[in-house]
Amino acid sequence: MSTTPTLLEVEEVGAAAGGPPTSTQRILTRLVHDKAAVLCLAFLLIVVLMAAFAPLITKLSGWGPYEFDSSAINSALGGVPNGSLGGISGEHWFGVEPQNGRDLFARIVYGARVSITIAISATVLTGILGVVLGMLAGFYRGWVDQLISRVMDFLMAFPALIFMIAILSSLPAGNRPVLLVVVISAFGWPYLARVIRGQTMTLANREFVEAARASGAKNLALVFREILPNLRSSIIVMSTLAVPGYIGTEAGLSFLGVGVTPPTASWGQMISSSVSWYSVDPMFFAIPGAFLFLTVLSLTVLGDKIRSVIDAGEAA
Amino acid sequence: MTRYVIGRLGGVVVILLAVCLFTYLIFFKLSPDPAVMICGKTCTPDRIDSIRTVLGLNQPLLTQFWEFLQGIVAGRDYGTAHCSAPCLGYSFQTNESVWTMITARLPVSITVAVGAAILWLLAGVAGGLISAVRQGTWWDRSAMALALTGVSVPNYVLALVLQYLLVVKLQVLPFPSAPAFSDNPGLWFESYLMPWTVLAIGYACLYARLTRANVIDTLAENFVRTARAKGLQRSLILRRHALRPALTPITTIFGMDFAGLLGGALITETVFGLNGIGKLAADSIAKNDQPVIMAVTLLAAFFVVIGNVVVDLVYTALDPRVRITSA
Amino acid sequence: MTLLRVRDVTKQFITRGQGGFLAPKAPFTAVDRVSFDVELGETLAVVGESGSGKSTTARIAARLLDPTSGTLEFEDQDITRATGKQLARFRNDVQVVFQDPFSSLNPRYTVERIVTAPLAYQGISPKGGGRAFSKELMERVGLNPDHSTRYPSQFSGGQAQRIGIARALAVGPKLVICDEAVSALDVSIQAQILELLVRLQRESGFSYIFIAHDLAVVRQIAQRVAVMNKGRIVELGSRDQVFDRPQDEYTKTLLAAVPRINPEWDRRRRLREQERMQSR
Amino acid sequence: MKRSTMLAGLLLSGSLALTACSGNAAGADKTSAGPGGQAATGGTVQVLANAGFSHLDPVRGFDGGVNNFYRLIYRTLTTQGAAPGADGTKIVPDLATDTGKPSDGGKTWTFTLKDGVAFETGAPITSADVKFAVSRAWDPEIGIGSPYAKQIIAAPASYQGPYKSGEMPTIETPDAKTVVFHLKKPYADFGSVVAQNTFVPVPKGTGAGTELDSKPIASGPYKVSAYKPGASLKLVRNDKWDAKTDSIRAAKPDGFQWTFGLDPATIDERMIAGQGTDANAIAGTIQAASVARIQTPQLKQRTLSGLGGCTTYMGLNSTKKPLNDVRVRQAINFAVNKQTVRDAVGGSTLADLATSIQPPTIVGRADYDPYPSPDGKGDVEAARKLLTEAGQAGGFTMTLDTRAQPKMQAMAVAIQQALQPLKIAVKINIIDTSTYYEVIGTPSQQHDAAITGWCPDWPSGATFLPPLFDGRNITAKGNSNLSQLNDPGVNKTIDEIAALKDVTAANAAYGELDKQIMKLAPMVPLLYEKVLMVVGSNIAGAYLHDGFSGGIDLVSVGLTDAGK
Amino acid sequence: MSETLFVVEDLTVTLPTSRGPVDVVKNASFTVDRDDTVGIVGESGSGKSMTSLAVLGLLPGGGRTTGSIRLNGQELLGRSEAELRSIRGNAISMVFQDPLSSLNPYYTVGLQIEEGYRAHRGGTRREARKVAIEALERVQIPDPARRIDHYPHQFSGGQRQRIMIAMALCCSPELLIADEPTTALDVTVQAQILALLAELQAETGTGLIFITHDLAVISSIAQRVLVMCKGDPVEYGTAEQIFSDPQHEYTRALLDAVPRIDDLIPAAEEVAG
Repeated sequence: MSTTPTLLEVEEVGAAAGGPPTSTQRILTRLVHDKAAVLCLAFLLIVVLMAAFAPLITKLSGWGPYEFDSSAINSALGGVPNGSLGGISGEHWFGVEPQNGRDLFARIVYGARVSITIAISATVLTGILGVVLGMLAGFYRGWVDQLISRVMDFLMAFPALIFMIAILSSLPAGNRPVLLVVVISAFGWPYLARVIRGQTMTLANREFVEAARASGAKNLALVFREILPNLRSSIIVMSTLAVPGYIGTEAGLSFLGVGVTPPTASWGQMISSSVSWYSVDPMFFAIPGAFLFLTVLSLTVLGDKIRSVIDAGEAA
Repeated sequence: MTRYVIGRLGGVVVILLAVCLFTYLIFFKLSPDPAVMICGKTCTPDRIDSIRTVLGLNQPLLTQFWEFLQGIVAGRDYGTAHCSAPCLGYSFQTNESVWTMITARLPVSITVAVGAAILWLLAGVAGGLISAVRQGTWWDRSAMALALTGVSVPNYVLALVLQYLLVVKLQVLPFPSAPAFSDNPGLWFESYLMPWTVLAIGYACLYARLTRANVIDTLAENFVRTARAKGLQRSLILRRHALRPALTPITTIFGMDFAGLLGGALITETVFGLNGIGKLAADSIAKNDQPVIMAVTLLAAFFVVIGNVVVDLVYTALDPRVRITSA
Repeated sequence: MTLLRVRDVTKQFITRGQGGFLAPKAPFTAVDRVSFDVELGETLAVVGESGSGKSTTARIAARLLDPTSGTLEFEDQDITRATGKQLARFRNDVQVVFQDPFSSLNPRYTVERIVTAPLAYQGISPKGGGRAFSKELMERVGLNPDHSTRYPSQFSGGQAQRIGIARALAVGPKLVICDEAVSALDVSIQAQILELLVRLQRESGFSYIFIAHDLAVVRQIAQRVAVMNKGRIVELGSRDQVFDRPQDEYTKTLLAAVPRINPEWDRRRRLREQERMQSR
Repeated sequence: MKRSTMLAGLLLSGSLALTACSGNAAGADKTSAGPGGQAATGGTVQVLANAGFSHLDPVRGFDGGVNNFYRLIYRTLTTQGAAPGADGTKIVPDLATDTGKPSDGGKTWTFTLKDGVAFETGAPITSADVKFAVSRAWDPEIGIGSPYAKQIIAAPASYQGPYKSGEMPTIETPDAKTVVFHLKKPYADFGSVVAQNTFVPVPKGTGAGTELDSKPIASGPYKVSAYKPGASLKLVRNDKWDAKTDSIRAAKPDGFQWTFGLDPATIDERMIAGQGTDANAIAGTIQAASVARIQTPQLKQRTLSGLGGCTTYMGLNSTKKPLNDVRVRQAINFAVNKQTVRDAVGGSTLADLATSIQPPTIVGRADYDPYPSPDGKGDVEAARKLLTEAGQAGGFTMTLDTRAQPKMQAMAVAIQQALQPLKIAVKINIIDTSTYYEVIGTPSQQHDAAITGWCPDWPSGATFLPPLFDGRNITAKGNSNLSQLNDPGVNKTIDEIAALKDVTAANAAYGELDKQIMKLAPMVPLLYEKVLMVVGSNIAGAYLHDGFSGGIDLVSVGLTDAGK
Repeated sequence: MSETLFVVEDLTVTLPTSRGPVDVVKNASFTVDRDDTVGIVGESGSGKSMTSLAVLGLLPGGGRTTGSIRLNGQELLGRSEAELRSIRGNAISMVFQDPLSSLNPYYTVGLQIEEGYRAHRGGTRREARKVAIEALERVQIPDPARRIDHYPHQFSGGQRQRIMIAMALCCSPELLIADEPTTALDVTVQAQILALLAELQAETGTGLIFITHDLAVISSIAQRVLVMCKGDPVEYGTAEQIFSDPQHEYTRALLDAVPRIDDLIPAAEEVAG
């Protein structure tokens, strides 16, 4: 057998069969080459910058998010903004809020802060809960799985929206954003955990886990050092898709009046207060509505692109 | 099979009990004293006490819970009045039987859910199928871009936009109300058209994407290659070999989504002012009407859990592999 | 010296249908009273068709599964239920090479991380640092040591299997259990890996339990062969005894079913081959 | 005694909320002529509403929403007039032949029923039915509506209504037509009390439990033909009602059709569009957002407007630091920008700025402004001066309770904004609508300030100032003295006015008491909210009734063209 | 000895990949006679499966084929999809490697056999069912009349492959292409399937292209052998010639690498040493 001709070694010395596993670098490189993704990234960048530098930006624009401008509205007509298009002017770039003349631009900017902070916090919390519990259920099986799965069943059987509203409206206002994050995450994690659980089960059957066990790895090491890195793609994809979901949920809850409390601005709350005004002052509805929609859309598109990049990477 | 069904139903009861207990505890922990709320504006401590006695609020929480459960199964007495099974109590706000309130509103929610479901199934599956078959074409790409957009529109935003455009500006549709079909079929249809559309769009887009992905995956299956190698017509391959495996998992998702909707499309019903379960939920929450909140939550959970079982059974019927092993 | 002693090991799996706690339970015996010994430095092959229980046996021997009954002794110590330090020591002495080279390597880790993982898990720091240690190991299994920072997916199947072998060697084991270690490979690669396995054994003197379904491969590498069928060992003996003078009916059927290259043609080819070698 | 706005939707502000006040507001100033006209007989009036009726059982229901409606199906011993302006709040006989005959120094009141009055069942209405109906007010489960009967009429302490305690011993029915009430103490205005819902006759022996809430027994011109709570209610003519016995109710239409649970914005849209049957529709006050849209001449013609008769105010808890310092409270009174508060509820069309505690509809009210500022925009300088005096120049933090309702929240935000220059940080505490009054009415739970409203049941200070500021009325639960003001001077004046026999003098005295209280600044009067309605183009005979917080008088409204 | 049934000449298959088009089969040529079995052998990635798929125009999306494929002298390349369809499963049938995934799990095996028959022969379901039962009987599925209504997962691996064969043979094809039909099977089952194929071929005279990586299997079944390596047809000849006197270095290396079950000859190592 020592005479094995070199021809048979072609494969052995040949070009690598595949590249390294999908790295963040690679995802980014791919995204940058996608026009739609770049557009989404650009928009999101603007929103994030807006959120991050809200105080600075409103200093430039001249109006704070809570400042009333009675001169911008017509008290005799129920408080409609003066001028066309909801009072858009050099003074108020996006017009003003009816009935109090607060600057819509400032409120959009500050609203971005709230929406994004809540959505990202909820995503992180859901992520931690979903990943850890999902992995434990999928890895340990048996009663751990039974317990976690039943809790998941239970939470998923719950009419989450009804319950979220009910809880939020009965709880004292307290720290609403934190409450929102907790409530959203409490009902959100099972959906991630279910996927993670399934993948963990598959991964736990993969031989590298057994190999690690044979190498002397303890259970927790198997879960967190062997399996977790392999869930990275799913976690990235699900998180990117969760953020828009949670932005939507937060906006929805604020829309239903149980979200952040006034005077704090959030996009959902702005849309909610614009409901009665939509035929008189469509801009009041259109501006926060457009921001919400575009943000959710951008994140969704981006999540979708990342997914396809990762899928392609995994398939290769 | 029977054993399987019984086992599943047992699980259903357990989950519903848990939902029930959890809801009960949460609302009695968080909510203000219902006796005070019933008592109203001109309240005296004596009256509160007597109301508490009638409602059994002076008993330990678990006893109350037990009586609540008994009420559902066997009916119960409130003071002098008897409430026959299934007894979900009386609204603190209107004194109406909660069961009556729910049965009165269920048809609206069902109409909304069924109409929307038909719409999104047709649109979603058809769209996804065409996209899958024409994968990579202009049609496919624009349909999928549209689907992403559709998934991203919050439904209340869409509802308001539609209402503004179609009802206020163009006046092609009436303001949504919930007329009976028998009274005026035309108006019935026009009234529900917007709620259906709003509710359906998100799902339709999701289903289009799902269907497309599933069909594409299925078309890559070995058995489709076998079918081609047998010389079958393309349409037959698509219809018989690709569609059924591709759609079977969608049945599961559909069942769950639909069951979720039967418990009330809260936002859509609220925005359009349709008196369904979802609006009942919103209203009762606003008024802290605990018996109604309890009932609505339970009902919605019931639909979801039962939906789960039905889906599993249907899946068992649809997928022969599962069918035999569970028998 | 007997390295591993397996006595009356039985493994039952409880399979549950759907329906939660009401579902009927059905015990399924995957391994049925299996006993064998592994001597130091020898290669014991376990052959059988799919479902014969050979992989389960391998996993029990590696303490990846716990037997329902029976005992395992390693170096005269009962390790059937060993935990903690004792298990750690066992893990240090017994390593496994798996069937699917890609599935058995964590795709998220570099070769260096993979081959040093056994040490890391056991809290041992590799001699001369991870990089040098892994390069040395890679060299030993015939891999380009410069590739130590690559990921598994950048290697071919045969190379990946070499990584798996390198990992097994990292802790200096006394027993290596190869679970269908060459089954997924093309025949040419298979030959190379077999050659590598033989060479490593010669160099380090450890034992193999070689699980395979391919009798021809087994014949190449094993000193002793255990034939399994339906969870039992139906025949256990030296290689030549089992292959040339099978006692059990099943073994005979199995052997008869193996496709063979026309022996006459093969003989002629060999002769020609020899001539060619000599004329060189 | 009622708070101005009860149960408004959590999700969307209730457009009927403002009308949810009872009380006989007198002398409304600006009731526009609007769609008066002559109503034809026949047709069905459509009513579009956001919130449903609380109760159909007259002894349970007690809010502006039902009070007005009850007159369509129920009759009381006396009732308010049916006319715009002050005539509307005049008490006139209804089932009774007169407004009651007092005796025993006003401690005993005798009423005689008219002939020919009957229930929808055809059974004649007897004094026993009236007695039975009134005695239901003592039932702890049922008698949750108007409290006046229980407060004024003498009864055994243990009496618990007819279903539990049997017949009421203190109301006499010497014959089928006569009913005699014995009061705890003389009550000069008892003729107004018997106009309360409690005095709607109920056939003896009926109405246990929630029976009447779903199936009321009509005595008025209409009866309920179909009722889906929270969804719809249909009234048809009660043929047992005899118009000859009723000088109040025009009852022109053949029926009424309520649609509940409509989104306020949708109601406005429909009313403005006025298509189809919506031409025959009436609804509640429009939303602020719709004000700008009803400025066309055509729509102005269909618009009704008037004061609601309530005061919206911010109570300042005088027991909390630093609000226990009168100067701080006064400073806040100076500082609040009432303009922005008004804009928050919809601007000048929907509210007037409040300066005193009592609204303009109260007889004897003095028009004055103790804490003036230019255009009501707040006088920050004056406020700062007072705060400096009080040693609070550095500002402080206070918690403002408000309801989980957009309008109330908007008002809170406006106040928060107005106090910001004084470095007073207002923390807005949003409380669920259903528990709001429970929380702020519990002194141990209420915070520094709360926004709420008050509507009088009487067009005088008697149902306004004592309940809000009598320090001896502070209770551990259900407290309405939000400032927890317990001022000996105020208490003394309240007692002095109560002793006055002359109603006019008393009213004038209440006007002075208003000033006396406002010196202590226990509250910030914010707004007198107004009613602004659009009716369908085919609506006739519609006017705002001062007795029903500016709601359209339902017994007078009708259609111009009954055939449409 | 027997007439030429099927000719492949200069077959080149090009597949699009992310790195541009790749020739997965380069200029392959071979001939199948009636009653004849041609083995195509090669390691993974040698292009042997692509060759078989190209024959029936079943290449995955975007695959191009050049050269010539002739059945009974008739050119197949460049035929319309409809024409190809009438050939697939009719004149030329295929049996695939993994019988489980190659059968649709949602339908009974009966239906899956019947539909192929009816696509080409028409007829009623009843007739087709009769044919299907007969076909199952021919591949020695016990109790075919009952088993016809079972689903694929209810059969064992070997039985599934028999069903695949029954399906392929129900229209009496002139040429059968078996692509690694025994690779997924246990060695004893493999022996049975090979025996069955041989038996059926003897019965029907069908030409057979047998694709495998297993030289030992080829040696026992094929009359002629095409050895492929990375798309290149490195050697083509009679089985005897390939196995006893391989010309190409690759073939020789391959034959050397095959482990022998019969220790008739000492291991190469010893010979060399």
